[in-house]
Amino acid sequence: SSDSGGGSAQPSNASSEGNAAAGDEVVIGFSGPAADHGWLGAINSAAIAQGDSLEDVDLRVAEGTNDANLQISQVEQFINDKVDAIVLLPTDGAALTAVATKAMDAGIPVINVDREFSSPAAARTTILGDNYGMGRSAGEYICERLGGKPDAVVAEIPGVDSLPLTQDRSKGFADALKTCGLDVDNRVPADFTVAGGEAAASQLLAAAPKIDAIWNHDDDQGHGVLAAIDSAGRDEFFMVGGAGSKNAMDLIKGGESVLEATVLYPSTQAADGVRLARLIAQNKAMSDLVEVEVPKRIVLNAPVVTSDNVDQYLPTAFSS
Amino acid sequence: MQDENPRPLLEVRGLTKQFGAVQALKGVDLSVLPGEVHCVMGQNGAGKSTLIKTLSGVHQPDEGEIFWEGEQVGIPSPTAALGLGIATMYQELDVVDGLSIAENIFLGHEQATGGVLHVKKANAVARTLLRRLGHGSLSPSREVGTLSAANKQIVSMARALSRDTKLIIMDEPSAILDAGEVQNLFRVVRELTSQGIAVVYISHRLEEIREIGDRISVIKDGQSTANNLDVADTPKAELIRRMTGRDVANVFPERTAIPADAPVVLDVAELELAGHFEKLSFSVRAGEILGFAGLVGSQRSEIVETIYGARKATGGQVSVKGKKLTAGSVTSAVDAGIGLSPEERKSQGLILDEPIYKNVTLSTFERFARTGLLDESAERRAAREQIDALELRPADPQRPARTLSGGNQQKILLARWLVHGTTVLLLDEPTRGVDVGARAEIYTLIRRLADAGTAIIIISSEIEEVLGLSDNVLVIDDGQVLAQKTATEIDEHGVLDLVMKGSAA
Amino acid sequence: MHGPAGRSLGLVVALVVLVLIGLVTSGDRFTSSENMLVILRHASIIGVLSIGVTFVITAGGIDLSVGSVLGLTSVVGSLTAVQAAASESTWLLMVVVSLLVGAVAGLINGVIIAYGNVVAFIATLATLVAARGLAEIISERRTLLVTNTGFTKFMRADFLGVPVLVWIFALAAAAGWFLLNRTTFGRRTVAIGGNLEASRLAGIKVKRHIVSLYVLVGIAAGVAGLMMMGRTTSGTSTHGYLYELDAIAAVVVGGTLLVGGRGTIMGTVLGVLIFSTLTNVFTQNNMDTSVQALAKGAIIVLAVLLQQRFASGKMRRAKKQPLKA
Amino acid sequence: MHGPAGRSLGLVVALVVLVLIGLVTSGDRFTSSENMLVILRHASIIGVLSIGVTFVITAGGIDLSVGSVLGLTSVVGSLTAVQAAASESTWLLMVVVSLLVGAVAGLINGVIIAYGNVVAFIATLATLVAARGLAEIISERRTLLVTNTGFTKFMRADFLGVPVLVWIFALAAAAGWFLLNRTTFGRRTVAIGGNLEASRLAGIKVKRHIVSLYVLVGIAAGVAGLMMMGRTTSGTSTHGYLYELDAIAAVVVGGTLLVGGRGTIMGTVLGVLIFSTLTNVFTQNNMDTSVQALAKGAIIVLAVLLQQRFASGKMRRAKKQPLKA
Ligand SMILES: Nc1ncnc2c1ncn2[C@@H]1O[C@H](COP(=O)(O)OP(=O)(O)OP(=O)(O)O)[C@@H](O)[C@H]1O
Ligand SMILES: Nc1ncnc2c1ncn2[C@@H]1O[C@H](COP(=O)(O)OP(=O)(O)OP(=O)(O)O)[C@@H](O)[C@H]1O
Ligand SMILES: [Mg+2]
Ligand SMILES: [Mg+2]
Repeated sequence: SSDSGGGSAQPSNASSEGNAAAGDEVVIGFSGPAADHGWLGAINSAAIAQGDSLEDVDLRVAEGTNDANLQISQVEQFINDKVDAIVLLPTDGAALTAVATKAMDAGIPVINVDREFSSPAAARTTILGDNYGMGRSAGEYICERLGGKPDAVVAEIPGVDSLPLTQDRSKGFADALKTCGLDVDNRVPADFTVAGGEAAASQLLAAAPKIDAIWNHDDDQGHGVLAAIDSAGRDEFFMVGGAGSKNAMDLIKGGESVLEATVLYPSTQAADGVRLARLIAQNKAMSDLVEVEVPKRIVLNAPVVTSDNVDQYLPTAFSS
Repeated sequence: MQDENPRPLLEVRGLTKQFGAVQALKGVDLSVLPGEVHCVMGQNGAGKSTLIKTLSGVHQPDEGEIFWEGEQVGIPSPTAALGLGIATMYQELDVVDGLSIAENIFLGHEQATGGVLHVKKANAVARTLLRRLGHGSLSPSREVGTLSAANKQIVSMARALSRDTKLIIMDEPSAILDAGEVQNLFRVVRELTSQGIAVVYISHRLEEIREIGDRISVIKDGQSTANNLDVADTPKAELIRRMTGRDVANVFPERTAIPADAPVVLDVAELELAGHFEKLSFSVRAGEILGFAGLVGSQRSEIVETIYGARKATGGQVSVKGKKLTAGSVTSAVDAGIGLSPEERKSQGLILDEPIYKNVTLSTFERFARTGLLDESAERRAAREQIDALELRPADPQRPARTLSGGNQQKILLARWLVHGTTVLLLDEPTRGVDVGARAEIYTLIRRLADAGTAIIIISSEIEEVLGLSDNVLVIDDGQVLAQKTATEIDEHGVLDLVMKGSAA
Repeated sequence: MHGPAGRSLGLVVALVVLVLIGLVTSGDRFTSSENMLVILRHASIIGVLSIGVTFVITAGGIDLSVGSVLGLTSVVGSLTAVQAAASESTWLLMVVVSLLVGAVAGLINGVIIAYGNVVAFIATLATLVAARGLAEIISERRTLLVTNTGFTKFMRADFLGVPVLVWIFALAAAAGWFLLNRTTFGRRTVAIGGNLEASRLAGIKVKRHIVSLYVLVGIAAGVAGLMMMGRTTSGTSTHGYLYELDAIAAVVVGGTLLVGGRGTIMGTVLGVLIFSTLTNVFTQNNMDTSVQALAKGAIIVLAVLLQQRFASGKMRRAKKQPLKA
Repeated sequence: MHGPAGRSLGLVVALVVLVLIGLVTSGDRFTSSENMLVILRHASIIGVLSIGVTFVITAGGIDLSVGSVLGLTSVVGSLTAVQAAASESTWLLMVVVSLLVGAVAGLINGVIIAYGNVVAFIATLATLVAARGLAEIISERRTLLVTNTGFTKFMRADFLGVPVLVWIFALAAAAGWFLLNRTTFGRRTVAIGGNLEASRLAGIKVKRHIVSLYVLVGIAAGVAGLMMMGRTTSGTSTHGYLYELDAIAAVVVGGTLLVGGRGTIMGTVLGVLIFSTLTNVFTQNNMDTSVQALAKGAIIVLAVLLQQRFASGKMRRAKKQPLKA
């Protein structure tokens, strides 16, 4: 079923102007998790904005949900409605694999965003942030800064602990730290929300009287983390963020904050997914590649943003 | 009872039971013979209900022995009691409102095979039982929540009958029944005893004991003071003395003539409650006691509840001293000076887990308060005054209402309006479950209130009480006033004749 | 049956109105049989859960743990070891294991509530938290794939054109209705909810009955867990997250009294369908999630008001206890 | 006071045990005054919410919307327009606005419940959903930053070495205790929860009182929203997510009866502190979240059992209504 989504005709690898030019009107269904924190809110907003900006796209947005059962029925609805493509950021990749496969079998290309399906046959294209890589980048940055201090105290504030993406991030982080002989001394999970970040950080600071570095997985919860740090009056450490919100980058640029760096995790994945869906549905390809078709898998880079390069990333940062 | 010395069905020796600091039973003996009606008597709080609850497995006695058909037994649960053949009609209604009459009757021993109900069969058997109780017109599928308290009592009775029993315990079954219903009950009791089934019968109405009882045991303050007295040989005065330790003249207080110029305080004009009664008009003057006589289900409760605003009148007008009340507003009634002591003390009257004094001041705590701040010591003082006046036992304002005996709970409701001080007092069954001694006190008190200028309406299922206490009587049937008389003009038979004619018409 | 049916009338009206809105706004797309099956399939899992919950609520209890017990049963049912054993024997082994896990969770709830005298709200809240933690530990927070094709084939199959999941829902509803209305078990459930003390005095073994009620709802959670495994071909601790609220909402909107003493399976089914249809109509109309939330709140209140208007016979009594949650 | 104090004894014991565990496992780090303040600060927001919730539960009601009303008040309070107006006048404007939003939300709940006769569970569930949606719409799902320094300075300040947030909690507890135990308002609340019909027949204006109770808890949510804005220097629709469950759990673990008629502010405060200390002890020991969840479930049940053992005078009654949620 690998080519079922792509159509049989050869895609036209038109110029980028050609891709931008309005084509046949296509209906794209989008379903994602509940926008219960800043990054996901940004993901949603960006996808909707993208849909609005493309004249030939009619974007159907289903209610954001964290319930696999509901999301499955949304995809089923899209299949019934015979949309031209589906952009899916699953609540749980494995749980949505079956229904995504069903869509593919029905000839509707599925663009899998961020959380990967358990079967490659379930998506025409997968566009992912690199969660493991994100953890690695954060760990490598901290190694670089603390490499000479084997007894340095490193703390970690992950997001929702039960999500596989959190596990991947933490694993990447631990692996990178290992290379320079460090490990995570304190780990207090939050929940991606500002309030959760604040609560977790104030507990963490009380539990660890001296810290050298903190990696906080998410800049939105990071706002709360920083509020807690401010309350506690602590500044003996530096902090690395995650995701890359505009607030975070402003602080990095300002240089006054303990927040020294943040690891990018693009909030435009779903918007990219919408663009890719349109191309695929209209049987176009990616103009800037030699390849004649949209690739099967795109893994986005997880660069570290510091005061040195922040200006480069500020324009695309999401304001949480 | 042909046998000279028949073996007792149930024999109880030296039963004691303590609740926290309260010693409810201090050594009670009881011996019940097959086929007899054994009456248990005692004042409010004497321990009658506690005794029967230890026999039906609700409470576990601290000490003492129970013999059933000659063998010593323990009764660890209601299931065990039912298993022995002891069925109980409890003093507090024990029906489930959300279930039908038939479902209530067969609760716990449903008509079923393999767990699957036989609805039709249950209804048929229930109908037979109801007919036996003289209530063939009640539909077995009717929801019990829609029944009056009296009819719920019938359901409870039918439930006891539906069991295969050797002993039926009835804890004040007649308290909410009218004269006709009581006769019905007695008929059934006689039927049971003729089949060799024993009945333990508790009541505060001495005439009933005379009529139905074979033997009497008396409890005072948790102790047996007399056992197995023969009803026929024991004069009423002696019974009262054994129960109370003193002589009580069970007479109604002297009526004092209502002054000719006494103003009308409560005026009811063409009052209507759709589906219950229509165009009802009467008035009560200051110092007058107006009695509502009638049978159960005659809508007397609905009438006073509508006057009080607890039900929203669909027509007509109630005024107090010329001031018109807002229909359906209890607050407006209370502000105008009306008080209601409701029919069902548990569901409508008391906050069971709160102490006595808070129940007494439920409608007056705002008055004791200053700028919203409670004055609990003043509340307690006021409550204590009424506790003393009404001989409420235990005389401890802090005791939760739940732990009081039924009769004493009833006194709390009276105390509430005594503290409040009303110009119009509506009393729906004010002596339900109250013992002889306290009854006399309450009668005196009601009369004293009237003498002080309060207008009073009283409902009682005992016609004798209505007639004895009131100045004027309304004979009511099916929401209609059949007759308005001065109390001395009519007697119990007169009322019953009127009602029978009324319902025949 | 006239009483409950009368009470359900308001819900039927609410559902019909919703369907009409769907019809007007989305036309054939909404009424197509495929779309109806989408609604039903979506409703089926919460539906089975809600039928179980109807029983405990009718008995005056509550179960907040159903959602996380669902997650736990799905995790245990799709463990590698279990699936391996299942592939050596039969996939019914997975069914047995999941139901057993649900039953044990229910047993624990029931014993804590009936014999430990812990209020149901707190006891099942504790189980909610603990079961989620246990599921995470067992699954190592990974999503376990259900690879047993016998199982997935069955659960994802159609029978007479109707998905097996929907059949399970229908069977559960029919069985629940029968159990509640036609058996001594059901009578006693209503009685305990209506007047626990009177039930005890009538000789009902109240504690034992309460335990069996929680076991029943635990088994319902196990069934729902299996359905979820079938639908998502996965087992994870996040399955069933916050389903307890959806289930309770459906039950109470359906007309079962939260204080106990009256329960209606028909009402529960209608309640579940209303919520499921609502979501479907929203998606059909491409409505903004936040606006959806706002509208949903208003519709819940309206549905209940409508239901009350139709159950007018019961209105007076309801009026007297507006606060009793 | 002997009754409630007796009942609270079990909770005090539970708290002491927890502190001992903290002491043994983490030593001085746990008992340091900073750590104690961390526990208290953490407790303060849920604490204020729980005190409000104690009142509605005591009256036999429930409020599921407090968490999302908290979120809504925080969003409205930190709107750019409000902050701009506040910076032109005084930051107290933000306070007034947030409290007003909370009060209005409570008023809506109260009116729907008392005059619409919708059960509190459903009415406030609807508000939960709707308020969250409204907050998302107003905030456009963004986290709004609180930039008014007057406000943040005040909220984040210490007074006599104790954070302002903790002072607010303490004041709310004292005021709540006084209101519940020493005023006619409190008496009415307990009476209505104990027996609504009897209260009505005694002449208490039941409906009006119910409305005022929900307004009260709405205002408490407003105060909690302001505290949250101070603590996180932000307002967002996600603030307060699922706090309703935490608040209800604290209230019920504290000994307030979920069926109404008995409420204890002291118990609620202890309940909140137990949960807050528990989290702290877990973190001090760097415990895995899943294991935490498992332990938390067990500890909730143990705390309640302990409380019951100490409230032995009340045990019989509790026994009779194990199911009544
Ligand atoms: N559960 C309880 N807890 C505490 N005290 C109780 C409890 N039940 C009964 N009592 C006390 O035991 C005593 C006996 O009460 P009981 O109900 O047996 O009286 P009674 O003889 O049935 O009175 P009445 O004629 O008023 O029904 C009373 O003082 C009562 O307050
Ligand atoms: N015609 C009737 N048909 C069926 N049920 C009736 C009828 N009349 C009355 N009832 C039942 O009786 C109740 C009314 O009885 P009500 O309480 O008014 O009688 P009452 O005269 O006040 O009796 P009591 O002396 O017990 O207070 C109603 O709620 C209803 O359940
Ligand atoms: Mg008694
Ligand atoms: Mg009556």
